[in-house]
Amino acid sequence: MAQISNKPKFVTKDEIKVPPLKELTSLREGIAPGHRLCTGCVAGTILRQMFMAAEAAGYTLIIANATGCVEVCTSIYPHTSWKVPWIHNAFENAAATITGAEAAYKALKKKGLLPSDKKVKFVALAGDGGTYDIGFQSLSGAFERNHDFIYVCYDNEAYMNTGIQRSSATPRYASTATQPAGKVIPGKPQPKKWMPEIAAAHGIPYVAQLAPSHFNDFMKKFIKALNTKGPSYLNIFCTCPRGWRAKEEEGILISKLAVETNYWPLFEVEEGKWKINYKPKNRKPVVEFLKKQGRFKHMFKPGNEHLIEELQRDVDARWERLLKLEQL
Amino acid sequence: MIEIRWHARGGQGAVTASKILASSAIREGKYAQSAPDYGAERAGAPLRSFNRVSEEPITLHCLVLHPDIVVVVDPTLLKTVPILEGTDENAILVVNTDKSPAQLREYLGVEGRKIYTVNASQIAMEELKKPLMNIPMLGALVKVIEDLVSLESVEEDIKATFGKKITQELLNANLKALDRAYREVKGE
Amino acid sequence: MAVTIIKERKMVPYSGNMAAAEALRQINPDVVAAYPITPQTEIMHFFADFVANGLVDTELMTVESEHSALSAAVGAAAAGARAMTATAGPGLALMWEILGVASGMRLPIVIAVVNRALSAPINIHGDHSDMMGARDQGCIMLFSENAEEEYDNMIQAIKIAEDERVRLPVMVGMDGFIISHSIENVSLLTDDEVREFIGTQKMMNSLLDVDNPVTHGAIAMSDSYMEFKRQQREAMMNAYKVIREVGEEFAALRGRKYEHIETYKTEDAEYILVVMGSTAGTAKYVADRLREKGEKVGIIKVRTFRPFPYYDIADAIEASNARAIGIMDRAETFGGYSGPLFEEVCTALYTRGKIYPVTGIIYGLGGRDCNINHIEEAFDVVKKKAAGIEVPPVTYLNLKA
Amino acid sequence: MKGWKDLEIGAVITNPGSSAEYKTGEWRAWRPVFQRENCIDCMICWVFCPDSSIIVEDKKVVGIDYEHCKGCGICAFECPKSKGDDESKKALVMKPEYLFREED
Repeated sequence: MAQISNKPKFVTKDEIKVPPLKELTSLREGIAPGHRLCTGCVAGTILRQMFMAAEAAGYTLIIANATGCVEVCTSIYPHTSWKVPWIHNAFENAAATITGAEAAYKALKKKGLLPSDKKVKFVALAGDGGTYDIGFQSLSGAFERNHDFIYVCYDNEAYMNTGIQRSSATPRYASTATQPAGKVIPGKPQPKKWMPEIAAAHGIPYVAQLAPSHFNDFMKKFIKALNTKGPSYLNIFCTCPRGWRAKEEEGILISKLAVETNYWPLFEVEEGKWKINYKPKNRKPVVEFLKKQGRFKHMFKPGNEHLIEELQRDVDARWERLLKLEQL
Repeated sequence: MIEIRWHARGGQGAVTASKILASSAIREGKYAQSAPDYGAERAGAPLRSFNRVSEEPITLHCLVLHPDIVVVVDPTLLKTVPILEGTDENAILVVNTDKSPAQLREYLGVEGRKIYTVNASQIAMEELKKPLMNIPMLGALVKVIEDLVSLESVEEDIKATFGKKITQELLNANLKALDRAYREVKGE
Repeated sequence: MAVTIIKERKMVPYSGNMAAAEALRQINPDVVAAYPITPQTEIMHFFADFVANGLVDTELMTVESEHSALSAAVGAAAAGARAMTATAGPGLALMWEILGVASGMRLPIVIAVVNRALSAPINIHGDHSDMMGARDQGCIMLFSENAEEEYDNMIQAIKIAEDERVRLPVMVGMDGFIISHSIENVSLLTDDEVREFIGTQKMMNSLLDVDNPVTHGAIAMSDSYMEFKRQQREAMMNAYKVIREVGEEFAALRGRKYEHIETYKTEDAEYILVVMGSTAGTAKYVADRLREKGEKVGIIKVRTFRPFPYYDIADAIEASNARAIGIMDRAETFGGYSGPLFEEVCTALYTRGKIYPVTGIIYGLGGRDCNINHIEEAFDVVKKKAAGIEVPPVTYLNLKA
Repeated sequence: MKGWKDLEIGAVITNPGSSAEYKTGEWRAWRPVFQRENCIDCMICWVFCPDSSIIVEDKKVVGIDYEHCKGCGICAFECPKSKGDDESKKALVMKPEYLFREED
């Protein structure tokens, strides 16, 4: 009889130790330079940290990349930046594509036709547009089917590849090309979609929110996802200097501020159990995060103080909810 | 080639009976088709299903327009759907009714054509305890048209089709209903 | 349908859907990803039974949309697996974007298409609008006349798709309900025969080969995009040869040859109908009847729509005594002259430098019956055209006036 | 670029990491200048560099890959030894690229 039980299972709860940075420098880089990501694009950093974790844990990643900045910038024929197997299919189907490859892995393994016996992990990689919006259905289906893969969303909070249009990941009042701050409407009226909780609601074994500024936490979570059997969802903060109108050198600083202001809390959900990984002792006001970015510039005009207050309330409400979730 | 048109209501099993007929004929080395006229297959809605049986390969892929045989599974359809449509004087009607062939001829005002009747509803209720008149009607049809398929082939096919899906008891009841209609069908 | 293995050849009463499912079982693909849509659903019901009973090794992915079904098949095929899917009408329309991805990435995915009309109005019945709408997406397209051809075409499709000269997705179409849901005689090959015929896939550029990592689906700028399209054209031209070779190889096994077109009594025919799918059978029947009355009529059935067999069609017509030709489309090209088949047949003739009186005939949309009378009507139109009597550019058969 | 008959079918790329042949260093407006004597090899610059352009050998930072460094300045900005105004004490200093290009 073939396997019956398909229940998601998180296989390891062992304390994960990320080797010190110096040790990591001797490992293979998974992505080559020469990619065309913008100067200061933190997606490049995210990819490198992903591979550092994978190499440290002994996994080779097999990646399906949704259409987006990373996809476009890393695979311009005849060059590829990828040193691992990689596929781009379309915008909205990274999850379906990678789970097809994962199903192929299972089938070919059964038939003894696998070309390599190395430890592999399947990864769907997409921006917020490919995750929160157009790829949402494919992502949800793949989670429900319980494939063994990691879904990585590098969330730069808008459609940057196509010219900074709003997505459902764009925060309230950010100015984008399709919801610009004008005289009547002050940027995006709606708050950011709360994707991690939606992912967690699928009952998948592991969900986490990461920021590249907190690289130790980042790599620890990535290794956890690697060791998880079943689907994981990783929501990663990704500064976009161009789209956010931020300084190229401040990408990591903004990532730190996002965490320190509770704009981007670091948490994880292990088999349904929520845990905040970092609670800032002296939480900074969100204005510290906003003022570094041109997309929020209009909020600082006299008379717009209430916009900042409202965004602060969004951030506080999210934090309160996280604290409650942690108590569950 | 013999062409057959079934008239029934959704849920009475006419599509299945039509499939069993084709299947039995193919089992005997003949060529056959069974094509339901899908679209109105909701329970209770009038539906049609078609059969072709031949000693030669059949290439036709269209509705049966001029049936040699019309099978009416549900007596309430006699006056609500054009059961005689496309039939000529030589056509054969096999009808589920408590009427005799002569009574039915008068009731329908039909001239020509051979009429056979069987009380399939009664047989179904007695044997199957449900108004599933498909199998009895198949039994009657097999009797009426001698060269179509043998009763044994149909029995074999019913066993193959239903065998694993229903209880032995119900299978036996179906076979009995088939056999009773085979014996009880009457012609003019 | 019985869940069993086939050790001896036999004749079975199968619907088109059963035949497709049986072919799938014998092929034993690595990955099948599908989403339910009428009238394709049954294929997956039957196949799921095979999976549930351990008759295949397949990973069956019951995905959340046709878009994901084909996307997953792309992932699986790029991983080196034999990947297949099945769909119909609107489902194929939802796959549309990925059809071009699959063909552009040169992935040998086989897609069983139960041909269904497109909305609106919504209609679940058979016509060719779905595959015709997808005809420029770079997939090979075969149409089946009956359940047995569906079975035979599915088996050949694997071999055609995987041929190194081709490496393209193949769609195998059958008319919704008319074939998919009708029981007919189907002669089955044994499991061993099918498996030996298709052989084991040769993996190319597998995503699972981590020692030789490849990048699939790169972005090609205007400095190379056109070259890849030219390659696809070449692959289609190769497919023309490969389909013929596979058809000949299949003939050795099956005893029946499959060619791009099938001519029926065209040698001395003065009036010819060109037709695809299940109606070809009805047309042959009518041709026989009219021949009995002394009328010189013939039928050309098109089996391969992509790559389109221009030479075969021009040859067949040239070899006949055709005075006029009616080209029957079970799909519209609104705003075009007639249907897609019409355009292709005209191209075949024009490029041969042959001008015949031709007339467009549109029939069977949304499952509208096309019976003996309608084929006769179509021949009448062709005869009029031959006689120089004016007929409309396009005749709609069996249309309520 | 090759002609259509010679390209890999389906635009598959079989030389992993080949983008390194593309020199994004051309884009640079600002150049990180590495001053080894002030470096403590904490690897902060290395872990944050989006372009894999911090060259590390035997766990020591040895320089910058100017062929690929786009000059974003994250390395110098994050470097714990490059705060303040005294350039001579910094491990990484951002300088306008034209200063170096003119020398070429």
